[in-house]
Parts: sequence; C-alpha cells; structure tokens
Amino acid sequence: MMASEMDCAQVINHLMFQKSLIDDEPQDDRESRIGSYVKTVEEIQRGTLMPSEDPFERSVALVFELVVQQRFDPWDINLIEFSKLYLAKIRKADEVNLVIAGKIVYMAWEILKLQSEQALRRAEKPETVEVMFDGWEPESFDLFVDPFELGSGEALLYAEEMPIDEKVRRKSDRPVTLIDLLDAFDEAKKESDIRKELAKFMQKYKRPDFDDKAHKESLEDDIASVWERLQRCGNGPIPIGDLYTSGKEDRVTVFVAALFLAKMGKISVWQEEVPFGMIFVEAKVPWDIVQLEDASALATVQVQNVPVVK
Amino acid sequence: MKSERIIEAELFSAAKPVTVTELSQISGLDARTVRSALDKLAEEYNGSDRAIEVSKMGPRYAMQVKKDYKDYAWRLSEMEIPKDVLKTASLIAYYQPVLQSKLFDLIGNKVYEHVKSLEDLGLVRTKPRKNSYELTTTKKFIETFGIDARSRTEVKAWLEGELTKKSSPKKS
Amino acid sequence: MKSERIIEAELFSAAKPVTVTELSQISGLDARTVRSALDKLAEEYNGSDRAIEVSKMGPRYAMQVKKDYKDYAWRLSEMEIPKDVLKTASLIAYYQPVLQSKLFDLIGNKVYEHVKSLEDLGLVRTKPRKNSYELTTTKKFIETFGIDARSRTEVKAWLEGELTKKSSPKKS
Repeated sequence: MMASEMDCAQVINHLMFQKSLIDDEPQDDRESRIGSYVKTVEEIQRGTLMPSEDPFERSVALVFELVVQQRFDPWDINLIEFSKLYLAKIRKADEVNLVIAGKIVYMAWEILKLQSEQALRRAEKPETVEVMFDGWEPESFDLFVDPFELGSGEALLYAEEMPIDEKVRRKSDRPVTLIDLLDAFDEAKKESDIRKELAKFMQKYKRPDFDDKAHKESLEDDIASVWERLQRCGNGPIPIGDLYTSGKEDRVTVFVAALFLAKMGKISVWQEEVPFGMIFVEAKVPWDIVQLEDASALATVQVQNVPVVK
Repeated sequence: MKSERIIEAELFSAAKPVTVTELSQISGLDARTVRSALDKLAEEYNGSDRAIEVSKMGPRYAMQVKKDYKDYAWRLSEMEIPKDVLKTASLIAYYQPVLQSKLFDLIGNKVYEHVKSLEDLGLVRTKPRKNSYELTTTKKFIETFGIDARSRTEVKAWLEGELTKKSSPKKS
Repeated sequence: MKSERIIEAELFSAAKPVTVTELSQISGLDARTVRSALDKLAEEYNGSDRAIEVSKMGPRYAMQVKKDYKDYAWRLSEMEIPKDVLKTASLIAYYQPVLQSKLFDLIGNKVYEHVKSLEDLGLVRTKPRKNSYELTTTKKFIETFGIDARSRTEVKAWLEGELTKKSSPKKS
C-alpha cells in the first residue's frame, strides 16, 4: 500500500506541470497541492474499478479520472510528459495490453479535449488591445506596443503587388471507369473492415461511464474520416496539421484518431523534436494491399491477444 | 503580348471545349484575331511531337492530350464522380440490396449525402423499407462502368469475383 | 515514344501538383528518367514565349499558366483571394511562425477575418499559443502559390528572396 502510494505520487509529480518553472507558485504550495491530489487519488482508488494491476497504469488512469470527473484542472496535467512516460513504458513492455492502453489514451484524449476547450474559450475572449486600438491607424501602434523586428518584410505592408499569387492550373475531369470502381471498391472494403474491427473493439472495451458523458461522437467515425483524409493526402509523410480541416475540436479528433490508427498498425506517427516539433504521420501502406492486409491482420491478432479483463 | 499566347493560356485553363466567341470575350481580342491565333496554335501543337494538341470539335476548341498518350494521362486527372462517393457506390453494388442504415454502420453519416448524389446521378435506386431505404444499383450503373452484367445480382457476383481474384494470390 | 512526352501528357492532365513517384508509377518510367524528362520539359516550356510553364514546388511539379498571362486565363472556380487577404497571407508566410497578436499590431483587427478565411481555404494553420494563435503556412499554401519550397522555413526564405529581388530597384 505504501509502495503504491509512492508510485502514485511519483507519477502525479511527473504528470503535473512543472509549476515552479511556469508561475510563481512557491515550492511548498506545489507540494501540498500534489499531496492533496495524492490523497484524493487514494480515496478514489478504493471505490473505482481500475482494470490494471500495473502501478504505473493504475496511477495514470486515476489521475486522468480525476480530471475527467472535473476534480482537477485539466491544465494541471502535462500530457507531453505523459506521452513520454507512456511511450517509454510501452517500448520496454514485452506485451501491450490494448484494453488498458485504449482506455488510457481515450482518457488522455478527453483531457486534451478539455484543455483545448479551455484554450479556445481563452482565445475567443477579445484581446483587450483590440478594443483599445480598434480603428486606429497601424502607424501609430509602435508608440504603445512592443514592435517586432520587421526586417525586409515591411515592404510587404506597403507593396502594391504581392510576391505570391494563385497559380492557374487546368481543371479537368474525366468519366469514371471500371478500374476506378474497382480501386474504389478495394479501398472502401478495407475501410469498412477497419470500421467493423474498430466497432467491435470499442464495443468490447468501452468504459461504461463514458456513455453518460457528452461524448456521443463516434470514435469510429472520427478514425475512419481521418483515415480517408490521410489517403487523400497521398504518399509519404504528412504533417499532421495538413489533416486538420476546421475548428479546434477537429485537431483533437485528428490527433486521437492518429493515435488509434498508429496503434492499429495502419500509420506511423513521429515528431521531429520533442516537445514542440512538427508531428508527422504516414500511412504505412496506402497502395500496397499485401502490407495493409498484414497490418490489419496484426491489429486483429493484437486485439485477440488481449487478456480478458473485467 | 502575342495573341496566340493569350489564347493558349485560355485554352489551357478552360476545363471544357470553348467557342471563338467565348475566347474573344475573355481575351478582349476580336474574333478574327482569335481564329488566326487558334490556327497558329493548332499548327504549332499538332505538327510537333508534343503530347498535347489543339483540337476542334464543331464550333468548339480544346486543348487535350493526343490519342497516343491517353493511356498515361487519365489516371492523374480528377474523376467526374468524387472518389469517396464512388467508394460508397461500390459498397452498395457489393452488398445490394442493402439498407441505408446498414451502410451507415460501414461508412458513417456521409452515407446520406453520398446516396443522395448517387441517386441524382441515376446510379443508385432507393426504396423505403423498414424505417430506412433499400439501396440497389441501376441499369445506368452497369452502363456507366461497362460491367459485364445484366442484373444487379450479376453486378454483385461480378464484384465478388473481382474481390476473390484480387485477394486469392495473396492469402496463405 | 519519348519519355518527356509521356510526362508532358501526365502533367497536362494532372488535376493537382504531382510528385516524381506518382509520375513514375503511372508512366512506368523510373524516377531518374522522370526527373530528366521534367528537366527537359521545364527548359522547353519555361524558356520559350509560351503562356504555360512547368513549375516545381518542393517535391511536386505542375503545369500552369505563366504569371503574365494569368489575367487571360479562364476563371473557373479558382479561389480568387482578395488582395488584402493575400497581403496578410504573405505577411504570415514571411514572419512565420508568428502570433496572431503580433500580426494585429501590423494590420489591425482585420487580421481576425483574414486568418479565418485563410484557415478555411487551408492555406494557413493556427495553433493556440500564449493566449493567441501561432500562425504558419500549409502544404496547400505552397501548391496554391506555386512556391518552390518543401517546408515553411523554405517558404520564408523564398519570400525573402523575392522581396530583396523586388525592393532594390523600387525603393526610392
């Protein structure tokens, strides 16, 4: 019991923002905050059904649970740190329990969503500077606002002709052929198989309490749609940003779907530099049927191998 | 700026065959100049070994890929029916007669929009059934894709055949 | 059949900028041959007085109307970005990654509307940061404006190059 308490405190410590670096919160306050969090975790621990016996997974799940239940500020969770810890753990593990991994990732997604909702609310608040300077001429700004180095870009502000212009290309379309239909069928069949696979996966392992939440969106829908967007981008590595269509929620959707697709073996995901580098995704096998079949076979095997958890 | 170059830009960017009047309206060149520019271009393109030609179809002109190069050209151009709509069409053909609600499970809520546009194109027929719609392919579907089948059962069988043909060498 | 003619047919019919890999897959020509064909075509088109050019955008190639002839090109459903939005786009490209709040200092509150429409067009990406948004350009930006760059750093460098090219004779 003591040991698990220790583990838990450590994990929370890792997951929490490094508050002392970010704001002026004194070290003591921070410790007492974490202490109280640990206590809450201990309380919750008794009443909650947590599938994993692994202290790490258990602690992460509990901490996330607290956020999801709105007893933590979502921004107190450092998801980057979480991904690092979790990836490190998964790399070391001989076998990954997909049930628990899925649950944890799903919870991380919820937190990310809560964070982005807050960020969105914050960003949507009109900046005070906007009100102050509304209708003012830009020339007079540098009196009030710290100007940034304009460099030669200043020329752009006054230029009549922009160095960039839309290129005119041919817009031609052609009748569809039988080969197109077959290609489409091939893709459609694979995609719907993935959906079926996913539906089964989600059905089997969904957390009962998620149903009560506002997340009625179907994760399968999201994953399928993100997979399609990826296909449309063609061959090779694609910055994840290119998969976003609109809105902030969409980013969360794309990100989580990418995690699932990666887990299913359909795509690779990597980041240029941690933590703020560009994230890239690449479909492992957009055109190569053999490999895609292998990949889906692998995902099926993984699902089947998952030990049965209540 | 040479008039034939202006007409060249217009022909290139036009997605469909255009008339001299249209070319003249956009370029601001008179019809006679447009015609002589078209002649020059046709000579320049069609006489050379280029893969592109300027061709005349009745009163309309178009820039297009020469016949010999057609095989290389079509794959990269955009399809008349968007790919994802085509995917839905193929699933309907494969599972037909299939309930729209069943298809929803396979492809999600874009099914409504796709079925609508396939119905508009005359490729798919809908019939109310069990609080949903039963979807089948039409004769036009068979004609559009030149499938060797005379009924929807045959379309289905044909697709099934194609599927096994594709997957069999890879399995095991 | 000359390889550059095959590639010419492919480029002409491609609906969007394509990579050497795509060209190679469809033509059956190896990547080296495709590259050399592209070089030949670029020389042939771009060096002549023709209204069409072969342009390179990082790893992608496209056939497009030369800048001087753009006004004569057939306007279909091209985006037609308003000039002031284009200005905002170029500022973002030049200063990226740039905070929306910084851009506000430069162009005032129209920045919100412009960024929104550039984001809707898929040309600019926004990322929440420091109570504002960090703005960067997308792959579609590169393709739409036909910039020879494969990353936002290269877009920035390209723009800088264009500016110094332009500004030297113009500044009084």
